[in-house]
Amino acid sequence: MKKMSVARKRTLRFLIILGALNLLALAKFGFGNHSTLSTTYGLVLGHEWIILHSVVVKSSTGSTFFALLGLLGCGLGFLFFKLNKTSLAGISIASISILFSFICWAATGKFIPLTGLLQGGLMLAVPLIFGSMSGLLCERSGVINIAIEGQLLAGAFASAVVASVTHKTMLGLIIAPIAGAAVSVLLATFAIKFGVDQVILGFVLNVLVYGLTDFLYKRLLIPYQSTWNQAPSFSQISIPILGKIPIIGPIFFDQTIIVYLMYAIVAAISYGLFRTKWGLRTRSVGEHPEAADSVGIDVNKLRFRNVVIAGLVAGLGGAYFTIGSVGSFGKEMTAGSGFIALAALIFGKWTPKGAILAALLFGFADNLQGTLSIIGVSVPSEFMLMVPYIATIIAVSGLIGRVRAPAADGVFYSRGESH
Amino acid sequence: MSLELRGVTKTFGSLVANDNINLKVDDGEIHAILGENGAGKSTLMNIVYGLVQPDSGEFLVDGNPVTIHQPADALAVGIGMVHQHFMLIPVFSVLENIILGHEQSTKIGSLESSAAREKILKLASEFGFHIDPDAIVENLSVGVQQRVEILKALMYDAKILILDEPTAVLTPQETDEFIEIMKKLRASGTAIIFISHKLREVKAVADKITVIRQGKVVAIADPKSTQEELASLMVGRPVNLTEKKTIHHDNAVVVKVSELNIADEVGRPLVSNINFEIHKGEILAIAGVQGNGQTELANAMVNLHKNVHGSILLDGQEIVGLSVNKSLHSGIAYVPESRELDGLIGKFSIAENLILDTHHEQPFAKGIFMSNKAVEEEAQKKVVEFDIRTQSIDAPVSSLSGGNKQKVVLARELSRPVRLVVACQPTRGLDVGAIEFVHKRILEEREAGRAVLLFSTELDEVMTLADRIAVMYKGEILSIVDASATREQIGLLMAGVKS
Amino acid sequence: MKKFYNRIAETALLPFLSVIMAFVISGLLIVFSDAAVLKVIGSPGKFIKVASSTFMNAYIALFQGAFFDPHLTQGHTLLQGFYPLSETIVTATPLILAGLSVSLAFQSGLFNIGAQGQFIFGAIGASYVGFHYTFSPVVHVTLALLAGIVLASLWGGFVGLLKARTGAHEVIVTIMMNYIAGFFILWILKTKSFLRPRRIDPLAPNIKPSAELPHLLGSTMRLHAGILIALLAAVFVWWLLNKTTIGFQFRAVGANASAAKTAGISVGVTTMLTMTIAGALAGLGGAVHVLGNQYALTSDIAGSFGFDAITVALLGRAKPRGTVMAALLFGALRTGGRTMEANTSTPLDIVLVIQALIVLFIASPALVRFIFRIKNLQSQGTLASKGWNG
Amino acid sequence: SQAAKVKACMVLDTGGIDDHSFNAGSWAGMQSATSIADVQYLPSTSSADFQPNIKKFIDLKCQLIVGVGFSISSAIVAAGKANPGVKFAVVDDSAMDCNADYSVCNAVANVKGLTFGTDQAAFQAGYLAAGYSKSGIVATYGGAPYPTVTIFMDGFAKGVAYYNSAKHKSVKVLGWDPKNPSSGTFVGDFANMNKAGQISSNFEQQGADVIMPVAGGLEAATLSQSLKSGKSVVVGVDTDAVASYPQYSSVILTTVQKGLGAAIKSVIFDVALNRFNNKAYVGTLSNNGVSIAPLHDFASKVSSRLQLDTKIVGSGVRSGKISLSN
Ligand SMILES: Nc1ncnc2c1ncn2[C@@H]1O[C@H](COP(=O)(O)OP(=O)(O)OP(=O)(O)O)[C@@H](O)[C@H]1O
Ligand SMILES: Nc1ncnc2c1ncn2[C@@H]1O[C@H](COP(=O)(O)OP(=O)(O)OP(=O)(O)O)[C@@H](O)[C@H]1O
Ligand SMILES: [Mg+2]
Ligand SMILES: [Mg+2]
Repeated sequence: MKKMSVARKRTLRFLIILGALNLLALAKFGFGNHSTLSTTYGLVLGHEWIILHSVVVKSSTGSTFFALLGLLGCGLGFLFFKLNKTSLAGISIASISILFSFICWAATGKFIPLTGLLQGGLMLAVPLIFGSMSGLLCERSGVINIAIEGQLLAGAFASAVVASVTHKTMLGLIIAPIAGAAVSVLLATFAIKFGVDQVILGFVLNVLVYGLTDFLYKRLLIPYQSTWNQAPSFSQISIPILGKIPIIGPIFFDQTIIVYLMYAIVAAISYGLFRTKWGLRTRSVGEHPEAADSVGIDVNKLRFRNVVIAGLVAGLGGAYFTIGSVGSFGKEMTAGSGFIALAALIFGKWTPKGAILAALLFGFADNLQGTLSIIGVSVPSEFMLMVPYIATIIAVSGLIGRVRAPAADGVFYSRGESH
Repeated sequence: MSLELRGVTKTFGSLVANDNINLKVDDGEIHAILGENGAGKSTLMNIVYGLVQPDSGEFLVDGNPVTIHQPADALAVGIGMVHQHFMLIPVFSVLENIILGHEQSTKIGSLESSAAREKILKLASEFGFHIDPDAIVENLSVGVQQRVEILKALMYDAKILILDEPTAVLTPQETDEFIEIMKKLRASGTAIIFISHKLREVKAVADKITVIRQGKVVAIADPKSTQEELASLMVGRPVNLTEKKTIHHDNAVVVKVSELNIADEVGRPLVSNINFEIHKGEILAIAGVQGNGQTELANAMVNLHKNVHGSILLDGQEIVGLSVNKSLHSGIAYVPESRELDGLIGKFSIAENLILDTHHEQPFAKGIFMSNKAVEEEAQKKVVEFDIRTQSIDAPVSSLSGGNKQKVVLARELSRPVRLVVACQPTRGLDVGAIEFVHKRILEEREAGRAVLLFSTELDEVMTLADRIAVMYKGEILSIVDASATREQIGLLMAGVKS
Repeated sequence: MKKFYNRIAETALLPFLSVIMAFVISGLLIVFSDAAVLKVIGSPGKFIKVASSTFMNAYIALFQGAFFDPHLTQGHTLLQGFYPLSETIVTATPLILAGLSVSLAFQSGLFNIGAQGQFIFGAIGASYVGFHYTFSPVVHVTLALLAGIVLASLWGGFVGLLKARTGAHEVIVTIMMNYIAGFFILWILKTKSFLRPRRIDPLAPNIKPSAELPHLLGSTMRLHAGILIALLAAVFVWWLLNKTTIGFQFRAVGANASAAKTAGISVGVTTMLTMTIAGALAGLGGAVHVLGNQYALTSDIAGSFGFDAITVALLGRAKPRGTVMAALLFGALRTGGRTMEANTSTPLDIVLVIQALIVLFIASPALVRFIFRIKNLQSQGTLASKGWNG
Repeated sequence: SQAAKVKACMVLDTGGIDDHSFNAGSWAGMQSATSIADVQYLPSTSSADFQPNIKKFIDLKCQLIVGVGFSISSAIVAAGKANPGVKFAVVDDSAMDCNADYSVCNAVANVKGLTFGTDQAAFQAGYLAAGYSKSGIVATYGGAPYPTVTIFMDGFAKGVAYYNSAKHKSVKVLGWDPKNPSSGTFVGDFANMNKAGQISSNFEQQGADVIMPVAGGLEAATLSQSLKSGKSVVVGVDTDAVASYPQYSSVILTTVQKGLGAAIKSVIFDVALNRFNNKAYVGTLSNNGVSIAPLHDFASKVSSRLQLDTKIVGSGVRSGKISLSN
């Protein structure tokens, strides 16, 4: 007990808090819940094969069950903690249980479309995932990317304009990555060639893209809306068989082409970064550029290329806002997604898996907030809207604490000038 | 293969790092380059390896001119290099570090490393290394890391191997093994350029010695010359290699460390069960190969480390758990391992650096108001007292040379009332003159009745200064021996062998 | 004397060239997105005429709108012609304060993206004390300002506390806190204590006249005492950073946290204090904005001041004087942009482009050097932030 | 030839000219008067821009200055008092000049307030929606919880309630409960299309088949979602959605129209013809200041019985027989 490290203390503290919360949930949502009504969880969303249409649980029974499950999770976590193993599984069970215990209580007599809740979370996470993948590619190569927001916005703008003018969504899909890459070229040129501080640079590039799109939007897109800003958009394609799998199908396999592209990109990056020559080299220039240079890797060329690829990815993500959903462009429509994506990347400790999970977590929190407000939870709407942001702060400060970025992230490399 | 350099010149601003250097290394020769810190040895080698562009000069390999603009060019003509500062990626495995830059891919684009793995194991056994290709480099001791560096250079059949201070982090025994490896390589026809400060080693292995001073080749020396001769060639004046010391016997215990344990963020032990005492007027040196817990122990002495358990009594008072500021002010002078990273604020002026620790006290501050005058007066005084060579006390500290930077740190740390001096690698990277100065100051503190805890990886320094020597290995003190112990005894302890 | 001028010329050259380049590039954008210009793009003669007049008109309007407009002197005193300048300063005032907040944090090695949220809390505090209580003028203004400062410094200090205690990176936390502050003001404006009697619009009552900051040039100009507060704050920040132990610690931690820690400076305490004072400065910005000319709290009271403040601080290289100058420049661009839009229908969003380009060019002297082939172009040392590991 | 044109200028609220809401609607009104007026607008990035924008227009010698939104009201009132020679109007506020504690408020001679009882039209739309809904569930959401937004949601929900009591049905409203006005479903801003689309989809999953978004341009997200899913139809707000989004006409049930354009146009004409008055204008169903739009594509899909009932409800509100106050 006495010789406990900071990280272990944090884990223990977290377990204790979770335990207390689950006890509270048990008391308030479980035993304190005298409602005789039930909560219905809908499992069917679209045209998937139906095994079970919905699950109906008595509100108090559900809450009690989940609170107990949560306590079990805490116990499990504590057991593993004592055995000096990771308590992550226990913590996850406990956290999710609290949530469900709460939902059972809050949604007394209401309907929770479980599949839809998850699918919506994914949909809200899509641009965040694209954005965080862009950040990942840059930062793993040693270039800080604060300009994700700008890359997304540029992609959204360009795809809407091109798809409007040509009436072809495909052309919009092609131009979006190029627009994102254009922002990247600026980022790469100034950061890698001229050694400008990358945090400042990224921030300024966002301002630049905001300014450019606002300006052109007002000057061209509003006055000549029918030609410049009335883009067609993609519709969902259900993948045969896969799309029919209950729960999974509608969540993952009834999406637009942009989402399918996202799966491919995520897979390619996760694989490429850790299994290929390119990935090994990319990580090496992000960790220790001198070492990479000393074995004959052209550090700055690789960085430049990766930053541009990152722009392509984020640009494509930008298309999700326009031709991926409504078609037309709206002023500053990315609404800060790039910054949330950045937070997801950091929260995910610069790993593809972590970043995606963080993005999904945010998307889920955001959508849960929406769903709860629809079924009518009597919390002022403003506070409900804060939920995803508060959740992020709690997660960042309670769970992960100090982070370790790639060692050379943000460090300008010029041969012979360092050390 | 032979390598010849002609007229290599390199300047950094007004500093001439290499001045028209000519050098010829023959087939199967071990060519040592000797020179004090900052003489320009690494710069020259980095130029050969393509990491630094020379202002002028040409290279000939086997008599044919070659152009080297980047490391890839050097690798292509068969030049391999083990760098003074590790060129290993800490978070990569040994295998990943070795194949980096020479990767093979399968048809589907994934890394193919089985051939490399085999070759690593074969080479390692050939030279008697024990290396796990899948170990993560940051978890390896520096000695093993050094081997990885060497393997990296050997993997791709370097014909000319540059070794820039490869023995700096090795134990004496490891160094001996390493010398054997060099000899084996020589026998197989590899030309080696060997850089070292350590005259013993150079004498033991070199076929030819080139001495560089202030960027110029000042002599081609015979390996049979005496150490004193070589040293004075390096420095340009006669030097006295050993300090005098007078033995003190005073029984009062100043510091008593008992059952000290230090853990990292996730609770893994870094340092365990440390017990020692230091008396008034005594120097206890902590020797050991870098990375065996010395840094953590040193940090713990002033509460810079968080997860510390146990007791440190300073004149009977417990200091574990105090703030850093309180620890320093309870009478500890602390010279950190890295003066650039932890000792000084490069952007700050010399004057400001001299009061980092006392800026909030009289006479430098009244309340929150700082007094520029007092700060300047203090700086003027210290610059004279410690012979800090600078044009102005307002110059940023980053503009000073290494030795003068260290003097600033010393001047600051010794300006408080001191009972214990904790000095970590106080002469690392300093030249002979600066080393003399630092040693003199440390001995003066001892004369004045202070306890000194000296951390050093330089065995020579430890042997010269210490009254007693504690050797650390894997976070523990293996043994505390008398100053009369032999190099061999200490060397064995450093390698973890408890007699 | 000659030397002095030379030095000024040298140090001013980079900013000057950067501004010129930013204006030229934005000018091209204005020209080539103009319908009238695009119409005549086929005939070079006409094109040049139309294009150059579009270009000139836009920038003349920008200048008139920012500094001096001769039309305004007609039938009035010459002073009225400087009305735009007064507006420029009014716009710059909250920007200076919020910019100082970001600059101060920068000096201490923190990237404070949270000026927006801190600004909001400053405005809330000042507004509440301003409309809810009655005091004699000087007291009232002081208390209202203080209320804003206190609320905002708590809001900002919380970020410092989180960073010091848990290591949560301030960039993420401040981004999230901005959203939260935005929703919070929306909520509080609907509470009884902030609604105007018998109204439901999210609009707080006007502050009492006793809480208003006095106007400096009579009632025809909106120039108010806030600029004096802002300039004082700039002097304060300079003094704090350079003349006090606290500022010494801030700079030490900012320049090399690890060395500062080794010398006994508590990085955690410094971080908390920095964010608290940074919060106070941005909050003062919000308070001055409310008490100076807004009088009533609205949900968008902060506009984009908190974000512009970051650009301002970057342009001012996180130095108090630089921040003041940068804020005045941005104030001029914003104010002039209005006249540009009104007179020539050039969307004032182009101002954002100009701002971004200026910062970009100043941050990369190498590029400017390369373009203008000037070898010894002086750069005042570019600002360097700390990456994620800092 | 005609006499010189009136110079009419408009200061926008922070939503911008493209908000598909009151800014756009007011500006459309300005543009419809170009036969007699030279019109111009200035955008505002925050409330800090209101005063200087108004001043700019005074300097440019505008004869009529229109401010959009309740938050510009006090700035317009102050300008009005300082510039008696210029005419002013405010959209969405009664533009009264109040004393310090807001106990006494008076109109200013040269300032006209234009307000709209949008809840009346929304009431009618709520009734229509409730009658049209097959699932018995309808929904509404807002961009942010501003009163100008929630008044639509409120009227809509009350219209549904009226339908329920009149027809003994129990159609549910999601997203807004007049009895609990502090909560409700909101996007959080007027820019996040992604979230707006998701909210619409969530409504559909809850079974809603009529959705009324009160979120400016985010309406497009709901329209797009409805068109793709085929599960719901949309009630637009402000200006006839069929005109703004012809491509989505197949899912636009109707629109709760706010007659901003007409009101502003008439103020411009008043100024041109020298008959400006400061009498507060309140758009109601009676004076056609608010209304529900024609059913367009849905004229044939909505039973004539319901169409008739909806009209009757409208006249009930108009005549005061049906009260919205509770
Ligand atoms: N990139 C650089 N920029 C400026 N000066 C440099 C640079 N690299 C080296 N120097 C300077 O050149 C000189 C020679 O340095 P070099 O590293 O070659 O010395 P060395 O002989 O290898 O010393 P050591 O024994 O400490 O390794 C030193 O004064 C050093 O400070
Ligand atoms: N990276 C660098 N950039 C610019 N100048 C440098 C750099 N490194 C060293 N110098 C300059 O080179 C000179 C020599 O530095 P160096 O640290 O090598 O000194 P030194 O010869 O080792 O002296 P000392 O004996 O004091 O250690 C100093 O004046 C220093 O300012
Ligand atoms: Mg040196
Ligand atoms: Mg060297």
